[in-house]
Amino acid sequence: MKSVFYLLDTAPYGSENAFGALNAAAVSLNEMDVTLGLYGDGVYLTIVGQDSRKLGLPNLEDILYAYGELRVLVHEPSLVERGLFGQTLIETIELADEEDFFEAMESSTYVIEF
Amino acid sequence: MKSVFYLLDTAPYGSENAFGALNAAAVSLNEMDVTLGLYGDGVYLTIVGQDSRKLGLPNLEDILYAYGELRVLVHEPSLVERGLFGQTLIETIELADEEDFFEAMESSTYVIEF
Amino acid sequence: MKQEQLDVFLLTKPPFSPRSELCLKLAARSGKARIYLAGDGVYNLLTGIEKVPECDVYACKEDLEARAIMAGEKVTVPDDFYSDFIEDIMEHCRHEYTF
Amino acid sequence: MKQEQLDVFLLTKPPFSPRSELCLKLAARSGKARIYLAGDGVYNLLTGIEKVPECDVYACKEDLEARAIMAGEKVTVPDDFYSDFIEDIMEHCRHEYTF
Amino acid sequence: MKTLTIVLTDGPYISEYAEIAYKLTEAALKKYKVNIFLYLDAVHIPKKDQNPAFFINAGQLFSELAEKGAAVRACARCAGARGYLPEEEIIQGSNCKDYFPGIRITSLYELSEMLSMSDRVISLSR
Amino acid sequence: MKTLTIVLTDGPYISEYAEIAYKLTEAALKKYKVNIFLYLDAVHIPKKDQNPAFFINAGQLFSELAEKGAAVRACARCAGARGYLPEEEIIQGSNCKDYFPGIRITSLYELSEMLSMSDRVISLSR
Repeated sequence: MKSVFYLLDTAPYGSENAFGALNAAAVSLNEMDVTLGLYGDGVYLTIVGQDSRKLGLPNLEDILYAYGELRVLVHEPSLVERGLFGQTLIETIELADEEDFFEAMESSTYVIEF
Repeated sequence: MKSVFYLLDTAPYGSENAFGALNAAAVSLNEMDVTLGLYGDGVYLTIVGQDSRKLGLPNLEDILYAYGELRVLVHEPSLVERGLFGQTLIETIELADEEDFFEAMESSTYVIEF
Repeated sequence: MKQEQLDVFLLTKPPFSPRSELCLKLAARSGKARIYLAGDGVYNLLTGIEKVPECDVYACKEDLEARAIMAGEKVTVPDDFYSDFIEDIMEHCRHEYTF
Repeated sequence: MKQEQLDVFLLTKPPFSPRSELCLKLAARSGKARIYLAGDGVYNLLTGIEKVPECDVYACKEDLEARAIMAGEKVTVPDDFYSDFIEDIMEHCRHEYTF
Repeated sequence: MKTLTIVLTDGPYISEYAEIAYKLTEAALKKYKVNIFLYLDAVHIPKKDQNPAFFINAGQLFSELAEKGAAVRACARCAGARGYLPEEEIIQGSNCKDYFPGIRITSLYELSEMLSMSDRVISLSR
Repeated sequence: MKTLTIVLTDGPYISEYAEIAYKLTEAALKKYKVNIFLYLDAVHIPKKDQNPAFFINAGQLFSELAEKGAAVRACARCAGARGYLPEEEIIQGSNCKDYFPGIRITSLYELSEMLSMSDRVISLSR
């Protein structure tokens, strides 16, 4: 089976990229091995308790839960650098050190960036 | 007289920002004191010998020459960091250390970013 | 009179972006800065922006909620973030910057 | 057979952008990388990208000319940059990345 | 009355700036005159027919601001490049048939004009 | 025949990616099948009436690619939000009256389809 690695390195809500990456990842779940790789500012997506109703934007945390079968791989150094280690993070994510994160990219058929 | 400081921190040609900043700066030359501040990736605009004909894009170096009365202030640390110190730079630019660059921003009525 | 010396910053970029770093440098130089965090700017609370000396930090409630970011004690979360910001830049400040 | 082990990178971002840094890290891990520089990617020649070990660097002529960047001796400037790149990614590489 | 000018360079949805500009303008209009200059990709904001299933219609928001008194203008060079062409006739406050009411395409010199008449300027760009 | 898919997320002019994608596709079409998926702001690329005074008409370039055999598709969600609405009728290869010929609005599932039929994928985004 082909595998696709969506690399998201922009913060959620400030741009449409995170929503776009989630939707793109979701439509391939039945046909391919899909990984959403959170890198750089993309790691902000992992914080628990997002409530975007007052912004009139879709709740990206809810979307993550809705696609429970989506593998979400988080680049741990990005997370640490951004001060997220003390935060409660979404449980279904998978933390990866740089080596493992890069290996997941290298072993995917395609890497697509947002 | 009011003064406006256009801060350009993106590289020329890869995005429309540099062209946009130059045009915006140009139209105010008669009414205000205008400074184009090149910071970060914006400093690439200063390299001599640009020839964008084959890309089908306007030559930004020519536009800089055409608006000779535009003050172009270049953040020297950005330039050094990007390896531009050995390059031949456009003569009409003004190099500024960080202190002078920030002072120029602080003494302007408006700062507009591209 | 002292009020007039205020510098106001609207920061909408996350930490480490070149614009955020520039904002922090200018705020540190100001002597009396007020930083308004909106959009992705609220992520700067995770990296301690409220500890910049001589600098008051305000954060937008809706943006905090969307991003699940807590504002610490030193951070003001106004009822009407945008009205307060507008009032500050139109009436009470020496210089205004947006990053 | 060895040909098949090639990793090909298309880099269109200037130095220090998070994407460029990621590209360089992956290229350094590759063991046999070919980096194609297009658009603002050619600015990486100013910061010595051609010195990455076990890595061949190609640059797009039109993009070099527009930006007034010289390609050093170690850099290949193909007559038909995009055809060469396409041939490489479609026929000769293990993995392809775009940054 | 003091005047605030907002300069935008991003299109709708891709970034949050159209919405932030809306909130800033709404707050400012209570006491001040507001100009909005749509530059580069921001000329997409007033496009008609937007039908976002998950976001708030940005064109409608800006049309509402124009109705409340904000002067919303789009750069002619940027608009023309992107397929928004000005016409001679002004219908419902707009000179572009692809735009929401109240929003006009003007020369870039209008930006300079706005700046020289302003007390404060805010620019929002990625 | 091998297949290349290109995913774009930026609109025309603001970035160079539409033009780079054009050059990649032109080169690839000589030997391969090419799919282009227009996502997020890239759905602005095929808009009719573009009249750039200083750049090359991006809509025309992509229409040309479609004519040469590339499958150029725009995401329905992104297009709808931005005011490009699909119609039932397909005229000159397009189901959107605001789009250049040969370019169609489709569901995002088409991206997944393209990926599963491809040998290589290139994504260009800011």
